[in-house]
Amino acid sequence: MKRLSLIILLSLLLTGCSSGADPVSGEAPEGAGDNGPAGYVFENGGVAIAMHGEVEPILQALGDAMEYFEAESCAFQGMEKIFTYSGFELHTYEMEGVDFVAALVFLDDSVSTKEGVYLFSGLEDILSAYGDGYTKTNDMYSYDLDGSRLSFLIENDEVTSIEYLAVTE
Amino acid sequence: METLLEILKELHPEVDFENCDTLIDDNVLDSFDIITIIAEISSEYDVNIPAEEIVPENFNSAKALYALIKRLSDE
Amino acid sequence: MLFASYGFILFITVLFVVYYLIPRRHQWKLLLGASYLFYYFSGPENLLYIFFTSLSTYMVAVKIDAIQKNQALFLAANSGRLSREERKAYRALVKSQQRKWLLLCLILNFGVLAVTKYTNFTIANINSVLRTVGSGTQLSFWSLALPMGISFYTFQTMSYIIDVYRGKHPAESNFFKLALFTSFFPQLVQGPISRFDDLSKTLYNEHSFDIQNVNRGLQRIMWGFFKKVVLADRILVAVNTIIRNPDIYQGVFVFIGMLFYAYELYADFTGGIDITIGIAQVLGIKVKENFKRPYFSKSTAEYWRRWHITMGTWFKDYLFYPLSVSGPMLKFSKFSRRRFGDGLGKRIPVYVSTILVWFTTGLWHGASWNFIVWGLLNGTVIIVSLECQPLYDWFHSRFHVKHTFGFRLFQVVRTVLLMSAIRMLDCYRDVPLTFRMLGTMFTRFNVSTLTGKALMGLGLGMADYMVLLVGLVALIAVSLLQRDGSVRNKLAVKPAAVRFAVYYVLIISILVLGAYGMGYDSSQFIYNQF
Amino acid sequence: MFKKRFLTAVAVILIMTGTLYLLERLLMPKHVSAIVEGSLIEEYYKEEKGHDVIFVGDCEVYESFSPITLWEHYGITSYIRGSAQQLIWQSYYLLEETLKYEKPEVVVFNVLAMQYDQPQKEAYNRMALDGMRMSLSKFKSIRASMIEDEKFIEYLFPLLRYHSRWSELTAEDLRYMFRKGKLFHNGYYMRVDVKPVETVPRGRKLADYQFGKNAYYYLDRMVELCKESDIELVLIKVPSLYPYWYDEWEAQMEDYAQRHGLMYINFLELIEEVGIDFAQDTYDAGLHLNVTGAEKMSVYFGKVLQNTFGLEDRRNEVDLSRAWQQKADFYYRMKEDQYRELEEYGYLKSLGARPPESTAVD
Repeated sequence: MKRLSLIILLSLLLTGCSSGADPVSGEAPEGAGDNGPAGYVFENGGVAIAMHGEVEPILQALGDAMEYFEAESCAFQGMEKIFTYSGFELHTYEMEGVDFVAALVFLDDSVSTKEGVYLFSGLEDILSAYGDGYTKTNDMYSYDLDGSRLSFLIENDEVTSIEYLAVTE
Repeated sequence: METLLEILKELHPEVDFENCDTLIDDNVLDSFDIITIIAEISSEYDVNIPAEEIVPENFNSAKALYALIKRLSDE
Repeated sequence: MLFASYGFILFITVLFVVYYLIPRRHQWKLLLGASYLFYYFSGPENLLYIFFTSLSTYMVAVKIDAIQKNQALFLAANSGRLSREERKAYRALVKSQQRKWLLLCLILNFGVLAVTKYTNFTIANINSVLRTVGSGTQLSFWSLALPMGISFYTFQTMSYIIDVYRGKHPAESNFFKLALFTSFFPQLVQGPISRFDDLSKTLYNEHSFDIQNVNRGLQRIMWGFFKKVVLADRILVAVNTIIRNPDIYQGVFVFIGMLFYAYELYADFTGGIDITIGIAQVLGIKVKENFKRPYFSKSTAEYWRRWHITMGTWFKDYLFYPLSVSGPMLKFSKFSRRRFGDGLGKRIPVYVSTILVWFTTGLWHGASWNFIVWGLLNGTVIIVSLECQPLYDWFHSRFHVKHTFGFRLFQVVRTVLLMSAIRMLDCYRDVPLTFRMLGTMFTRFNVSTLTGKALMGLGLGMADYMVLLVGLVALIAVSLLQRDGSVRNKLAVKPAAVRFAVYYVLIISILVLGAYGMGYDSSQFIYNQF
Repeated sequence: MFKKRFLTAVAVILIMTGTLYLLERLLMPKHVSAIVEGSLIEEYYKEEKGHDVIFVGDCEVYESFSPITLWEHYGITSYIRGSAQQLIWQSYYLLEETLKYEKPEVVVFNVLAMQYDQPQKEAYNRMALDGMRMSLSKFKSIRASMIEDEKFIEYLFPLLRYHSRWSELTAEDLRYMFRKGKLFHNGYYMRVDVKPVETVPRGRKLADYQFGKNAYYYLDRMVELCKESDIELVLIKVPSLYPYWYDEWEAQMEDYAQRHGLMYINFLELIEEVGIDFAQDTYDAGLHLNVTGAEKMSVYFGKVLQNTFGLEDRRNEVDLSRAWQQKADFYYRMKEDQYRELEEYGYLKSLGARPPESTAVD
């Protein structure tokens, strides 16, 4: 039973077999059927990085990391790995021996989100790119989409932190 | 009674309707047969058997069925 | 509250003990309280619905009964004075009064069922029509939760009111007794759909503690849990893997998924019914059987006389017969015979009723096109096999295999495969996908892809497959033993040590092998929402 | 007749419960190799009580202090009641339970756990809770710790939780069904391997640095409990470089300690004084200290404890000395064994460490 792949685990979170049928036939629910990345996706040099995506092919495409750090969590509950590339950090989590994208953190303004927000952009840039469907915790503006969260921290009217985060629930 | 037996015989020639009294209990007649019989009775006897009379007691034997027809046409 | 939960096990344990400790005349009241408590746990707002159904049905039934009694009094008082025609006219008048009340009750209760169950389905269909015609407007969905078991208790109480109207039995004069009939908790989750004249024989009686009865009830409960928790919930993982990933699992895997789902559905549904009937038996109450070894059926029609029996007879007694013998239908029958001749013309009206009934049956199973198509397919299969009867007769006149074991086995296997294939409509997201997937069984049936590794990839390990295999053998063995009488009767005459060993093995297997607890998907009974 | 029936009933019940008990023992994870951290909590009950110092907290405490060193240098007896990612309420209830067995002079709590305001992970809950004996404290701790889908009854009867391990049983499960050898040194988990610090990621910016209400609630209760029992409470933050310890967190702890008149030591600021060398004293690149690091920490902290709270040197107590001599023997034996294993394989295979080459970046 332990050998479930992540995809299956995630799909198990959906409804039971019998009620799995969509109320209206003939209309596929959004995103069903294609396995393209869901949620907010970061792109760098033609490599798309989606939250909860498998890390291996991404690393292959990105090439060697500038820095690498790993943190074995207490009592072997999975290895957290951090790969540092020019402009961003890629964090991973481990499940059943496979690494998946846990987070992506911007390090400087050489990179931007797909929607064009950089570090040191203003709040209005965020709002015009992502709308007002955010949740606000202190000065952190977060947008949730399909298992991913994109957060911006505003300090002194400037974006000082941009993070993509894989949300589990 | 003769007409009724004819109707029944036509459906299941192999059954001895004069003597069998477990037509329903032994699954000799299924629901399709019953509907067909009722339709036939309706045209032959001009008696409409309502749904509430479709119970095993009325359909287990040709005799019972005939009694039902008589009762309904008397009412 | 689900059957396979710690809370439920605690609930029935406490109930069993209290039930036999209190004065016997209060036992049925305790059951009513327990049933409402059970229902409360499933969502307090649901109580309102079931109370409404109980109350409206109770009042209308009493009213219909009163009209009936008045008629009898009137006729008795005027016995000499009325002519036969006058009596007939009076009876018709009374009947029409009663019918008005009956219709009111049916409309109210089926109305609640329709609104809670089918509103969003209707809205979704209207929306897709609006989209097709290019309209920008879209209706928004209602956030209306479907009360647990509403399909079951509505059908059960409506059979009661119709039977009162038909004069099959008098109305229940005690509201609380009718409330218990409506809400009797073991059958609230997934049936069986009982009839009042049948269930009331034991439901309200005083039951003294009968060790034999309690023992057999407990055995049945445990057998049910074994089927459900050890087998059904285990194989569910593999079923889900296959049906949730139609891009990956095609061809031979659809076939595997179909067989696994047939296994799952059988173990889950019959297991649940075993628990229901077992609980009732411990309480001294007799609930009608709902299954009779359905996978041994030789035809679709027979299958539906042996699978979910109480639902089938409900549709037969309260929809198929009334529809078929209704005035318009009989007229149509006459017309049809004139038009199409005595052979086909006779059958066409029956087929029309059949299709209508199966459409309704599909709709009752769930508010989706999947189920409607499923129902229609069942009806079609039955009609086609009737139309092919001459072909069969010809075949059997040529080849004398009808009574050979091989031919019967062929019939059984054919029926099970056919029913299982149609059942896949439960699983896949929509109707086209289901047919596409079933199609791949013929276009991409590549047995070489069915490797051990692929089977392990479905989410089950070697040990799980072993359990399922042993379970399958046990299921077949019990079914074969059942053919000549109850397995528990046979067990009862065995020495105490043997009986204890059976208990022991069942309890330990459920506890250790059961697919429950953290790490397992807590799956609901498949029939829960129907 | 009646007597016979009664006896049968008793026999049936006994056989049933007996089987279930055996099955439970068999199916529960043994935590004797690889994830040994799961055995930390239960070892306490076998110990002689009467410790001077009790440590409570997460991995940062059971990897950073060696009670043997504290004894050998200062004659201080101590025990560490810590487990992997032990949450603050788990620490609180463990302390509450410990105080039923003994009354130490000083209790030390590592404040990293303040970052978690809510239950986190079932695996850690299990490691922290399964080892506890049944008690009111345990029940309260379970209730505070359960995440969604966890069931209280599955803690009362762990068979209900672990039953599915039947297909994964190993010889180890049979061998350690009833008895396990000692794995730890008064709650200290020894690691002799070394993996130097190369880089340490900087802390990601957080939206909110304020520790949660729940975490503070249990910290308040811990302060209260110690005050009632007339025990000195010391707050510490051990010198682990990751997870990142934010300045904003430090400020809150300093402020809290000051308001409650508690001693608070942030060892991250004392790395040089203690003499920690992150090229030598950690086994996982700065997350946890290894044995050399823990010994340095103990030498430093023992002095602080002695000077501040005047803990007596108990090395002249004969019985106690004899008992601790045995502990020390076990300690050095294990140290030797681990060094030998390290020599042989290049990594601590028996403790589930990964071979060094597999962790390299490609």
